Amino acid sequence: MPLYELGLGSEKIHVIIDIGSYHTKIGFAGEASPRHIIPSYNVKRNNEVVNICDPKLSKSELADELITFVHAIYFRYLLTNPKDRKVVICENFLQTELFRETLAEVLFKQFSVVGVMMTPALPLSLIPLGTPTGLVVNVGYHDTSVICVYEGMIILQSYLSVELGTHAHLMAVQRMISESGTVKVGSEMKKASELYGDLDLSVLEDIRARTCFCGERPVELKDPAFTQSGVNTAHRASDMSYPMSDGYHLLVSGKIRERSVEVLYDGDGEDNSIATLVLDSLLKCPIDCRVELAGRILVIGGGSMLAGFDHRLKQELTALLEHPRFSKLSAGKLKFYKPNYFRNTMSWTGGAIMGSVEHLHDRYVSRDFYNAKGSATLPNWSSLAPQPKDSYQSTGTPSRRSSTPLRDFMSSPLSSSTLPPISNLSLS
Amino acid sequence: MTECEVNYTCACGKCMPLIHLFFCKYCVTLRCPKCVSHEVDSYYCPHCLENIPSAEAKSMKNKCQSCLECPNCTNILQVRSAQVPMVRREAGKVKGFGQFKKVYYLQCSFCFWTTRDVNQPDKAASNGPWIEPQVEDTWMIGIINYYRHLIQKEKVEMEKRKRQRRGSFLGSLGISDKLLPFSKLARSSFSMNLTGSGQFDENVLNNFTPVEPKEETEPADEKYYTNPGEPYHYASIASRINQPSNEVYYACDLKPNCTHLMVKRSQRCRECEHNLSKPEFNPSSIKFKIHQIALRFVPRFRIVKMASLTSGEFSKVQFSLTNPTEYNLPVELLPLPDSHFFYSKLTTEIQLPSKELVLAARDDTAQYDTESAIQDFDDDPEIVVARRMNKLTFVINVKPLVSSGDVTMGFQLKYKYKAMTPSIRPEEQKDPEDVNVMPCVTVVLGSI
Amino acid sequence: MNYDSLRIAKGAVVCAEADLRGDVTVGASTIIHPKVRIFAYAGPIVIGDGCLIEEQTVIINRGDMSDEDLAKFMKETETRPPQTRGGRNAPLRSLQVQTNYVCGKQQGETLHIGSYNVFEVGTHVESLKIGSNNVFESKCKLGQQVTVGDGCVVSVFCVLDKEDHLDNMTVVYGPGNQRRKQQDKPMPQTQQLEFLAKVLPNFHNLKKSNVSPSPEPIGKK
Amino acid sequence: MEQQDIFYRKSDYIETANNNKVSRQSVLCGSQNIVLGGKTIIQNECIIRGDLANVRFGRQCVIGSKSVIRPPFKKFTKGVAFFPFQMGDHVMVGEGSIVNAASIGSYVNIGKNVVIGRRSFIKDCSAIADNSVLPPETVVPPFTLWAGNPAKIVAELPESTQDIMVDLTRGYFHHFVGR
Repeated sequence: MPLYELGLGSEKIHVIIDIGSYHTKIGFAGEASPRHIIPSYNVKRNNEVVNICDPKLSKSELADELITFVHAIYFRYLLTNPKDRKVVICENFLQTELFRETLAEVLFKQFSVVGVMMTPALPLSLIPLGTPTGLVVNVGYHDTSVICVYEGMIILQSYLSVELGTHAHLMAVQRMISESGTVKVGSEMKKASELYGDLDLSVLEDIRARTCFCGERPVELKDPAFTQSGVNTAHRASDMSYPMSDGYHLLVSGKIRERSVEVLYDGDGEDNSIATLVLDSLLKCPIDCRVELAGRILVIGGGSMLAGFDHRLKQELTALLEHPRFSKLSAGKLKFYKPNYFRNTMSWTGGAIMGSVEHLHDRYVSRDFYNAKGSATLPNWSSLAPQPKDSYQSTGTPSRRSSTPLRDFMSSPLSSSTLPPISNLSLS
Repeated sequence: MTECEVNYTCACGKCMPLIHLFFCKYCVTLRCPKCVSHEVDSYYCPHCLENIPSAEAKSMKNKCQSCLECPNCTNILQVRSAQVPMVRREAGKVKGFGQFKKVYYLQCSFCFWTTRDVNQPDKAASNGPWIEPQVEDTWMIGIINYYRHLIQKEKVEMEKRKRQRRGSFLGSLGISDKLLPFSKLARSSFSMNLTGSGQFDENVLNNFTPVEPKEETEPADEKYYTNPGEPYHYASIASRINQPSNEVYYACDLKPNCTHLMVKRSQRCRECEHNLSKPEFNPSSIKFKIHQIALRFVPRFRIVKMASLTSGEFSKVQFSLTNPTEYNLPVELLPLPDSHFFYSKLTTEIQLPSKELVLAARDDTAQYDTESAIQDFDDDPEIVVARRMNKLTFVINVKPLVSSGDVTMGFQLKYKYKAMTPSIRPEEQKDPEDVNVMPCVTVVLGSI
Repeated sequence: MNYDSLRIAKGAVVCAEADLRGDVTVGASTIIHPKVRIFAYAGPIVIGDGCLIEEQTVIINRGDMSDEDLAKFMKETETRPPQTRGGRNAPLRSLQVQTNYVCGKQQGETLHIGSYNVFEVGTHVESLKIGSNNVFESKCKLGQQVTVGDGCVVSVFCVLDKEDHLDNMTVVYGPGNQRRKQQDKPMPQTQQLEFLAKVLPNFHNLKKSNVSPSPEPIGKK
Repeated sequence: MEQQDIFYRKSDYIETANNNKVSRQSVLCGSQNIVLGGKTIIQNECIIRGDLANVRFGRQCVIGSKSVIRPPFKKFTKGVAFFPFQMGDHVMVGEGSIVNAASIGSYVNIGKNVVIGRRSFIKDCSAIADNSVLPPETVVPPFTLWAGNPAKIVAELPESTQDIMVDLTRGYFHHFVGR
């Protein structure tokens, strides 16, 4: 266990938690992969399922759910005392203030952790690659989001997200099965829609995981970015027969297998697909760094774990670059990173690397500081206003900065055509 | 239809059934699992029920080394033996079969997955080894080292620049941007006097090569198009995420998992830091060294028999109180204080017994005696319905004030607890002191 | 009731408390535990050698019997008169419950069960064709239109009631009736069969085997 | 809510000297090999296979109707045998459950329609939820609740489990009234 001994001294290894909207990854700093990937929900005694990221939860409900959830993380999965360890939270960009405040409160008050570092998950995924620059595309369960990081700086206005992800893909599979799916009943074929109606999400997920992949870009499409016609029919994959729980076999056609994922490229009806998202994000970046960013694309997230996903995205981007909408974008050659860890845990691994670098003490909010100052101590990542170094030396905690919601930043884009010098980056 | 439930109010304000609560002798109050602090007490394997020392548990990543789980359904794998003929080979060619030898493989007794399914070779010994030792991740070690030096270097540089010109706050940019490697500027070599902790090795930074992006991307394998096989040839999402260090697409790449350990927990009161519950070390033991569960300190209030409730009318509902202590316990029932959060949710008017009720002492031997001495408690027959051992059944008149919805009631129990004042010197041990305990009880009597 | 059509081969052990009706043939060294119900209602039932049929199992050749009738029939044959004589079993004939459904009157298709199958406690089998070396775990249910090959396992609680065929070596398991192919045949339970053939006669009255001369039950006191 | 009275016909049950109540509709094979600890209730149509190996129940157990208790089969290096089966005190077994375990500890709550696989070990103070399937040779550690098919640990039981089970089985026996 050389990692455990590497200069950490008497300090306990930090706990790294990456809370996703569907799965949460948990583990210890310094390890390459999380110990556990667990669903981000609690199952109550009456079998009710409560997603901890559900924005409808009130503060007290959320606190209650988080206590249960974090308790399970420590005592069921990581099997460690929360008390004397620091925690790194890889957080979602769009996480509400309520969520992060409640989470901090639960961690400090309920579990008495010594320190918490909250850091955005997407840029973290570049860390395991060792690169300071990259365009991160995260295909999550509900949304796909993109952000650019240039020479270690997050280009905030490049953050974009669209409601296309695994869930949209599952719905497309469902739609295609109801439209044309057939079931082999003895020697006859029956319509799937008549037999089953809407399939269970867990069944759809299994069908997706076991049969679907990402086919090559259909060649005959003239204007692929803005087809509203639905799913392209051309396919060459062969059919698969999926056994249903009742013994019948659902015929998962080659079209479903190869083309259901088209929904991510067809867009959400407002000309947004994950491919346009990437290019739009590039457009929002200063022109000098576009070439470098386009040459450093990293696709992460559980939704991208389909065979051929990168390849297809690249084909799509290449085709889109011809489109007038992106004619101004001088992107240069598109290059993709081949992740050295699993795509769904890249951010976690980045967090684990950061958690094991001991020189970052000043990045954690300490328990004592939190107890003294309350939730106002939580640094808001989106407010990049610099502050005097002296303000966080003895307490080891950065003081509060103006907490401006992320959306405000996005509506007032940084209007500089060149990259601002690092020392002058002040957004307030 | 709402189910009937009786909840006690914990000191922290949460309402819970009595069975989940603890009682702190020192604070003389109820504590719930959400307001006590939990601690890991000991590690054990849930399958072989071996106690695992904490250092070993940590170094083995909380896995049992002897018990293995099926990657397909997470059930325990069993060792199976088989007789296979030994193959005689001469010059690489099979020259017939020799004696039978015993070989071992693993099988799941639930889904019948075997290590043979994934072409893991049979083993000559029943104890494996079934798990290949994990290869050290050299990239991870290298990159952590790289960041360590990089960040150190940045700090040094920042200090340097701070001295040069005030108002440069490189280090305070956001939270994460600091974590990312900084400008190329930072990589240009410069020399500086290094002091103490501020040491970094320029070579580490220069020798590090990050992953490079590639122009070519891999299309989906041709196999997916033409010869996809059966769905069960692919691993399910559940088995993929079950092995975060080895996520696989194909079922044939699955490997047995080591069983994850479990912990025994002890609970501690946050206020006085005394232990409320501490289990024995032995994983199969159900005994506790400290076991202050509320059931053993607080009279348990239960619904015995419901009456049909009508809005605006009094009905007699039977309840019981059980005495957990070994002495006769007088108990008073008081109305719920209006400061209690449940007060606004009450939907009934209740007539609590005006006299205090005396609960008979608990006597564990009583159930073996056929005839125990019947004590006379001078009960009011209007209120007390029955007595059996340490349980008293009595009546409360309940009048629902709503015509539909949940019927709720609440009250406050009041009884005396003989508190032991802890003393360092035993000769100074004082007599038990009576302390009033007044837990609030909230009851849902179903709905009308 | 037609008991003459019950054929039990030499070496089979059929507890008297099992309820076998109609044209039933039991192969050699098959063990039938008490409280098993085998009803050849719509046609004969042929059970191969070395099968192990545990208590509460129902094997029925149901023909066109409706679901309601079947449920009624099951209900009627479920209970039995109370035990008599201090736990010893009551005489054979008095155990049978009279029902409105008479077995063995129709000449329907034959229900074939191969050899060395194991039917664990509480299985319900209507399937007309079952191969050999299969294991049917507790409380699983095989409908009439299911045929089973060799070396299959149907796990606890699995219900196969649609038209279906289990290829050789199929495993059906879990709440979603998931399927896998296994590589090795389930082990034949020969040792258990031998052990039971020795032990059961000490505690139970047996139905006499009648196909070849009745052997002296091993170890009978 | 406290246990409500459950009535049974006195003629349907045999009451033994140490207060066991055994339904006449149950099948106790090899009854000479079955030991009941006292105040144990065995309900209608249970099958208990004392003919295969010794079966021993502790005090104040409740075996629900139609359940089957059978000692598990085991192959040894020399020959084969059925394992003697033991059950501790204060155990509830729900209706229609099949118990093939090697041993069941004390203060165990087994739900309805549960199948417990061969040679499982169920330790003290544990519980199996209704309709669960415990695969063969499972070990159920104390203070765990298992559910599902295959059954997995879904929750931990409170520290007061022992007291709850004692209360539950005593209450059940007290309210199991013959008329």
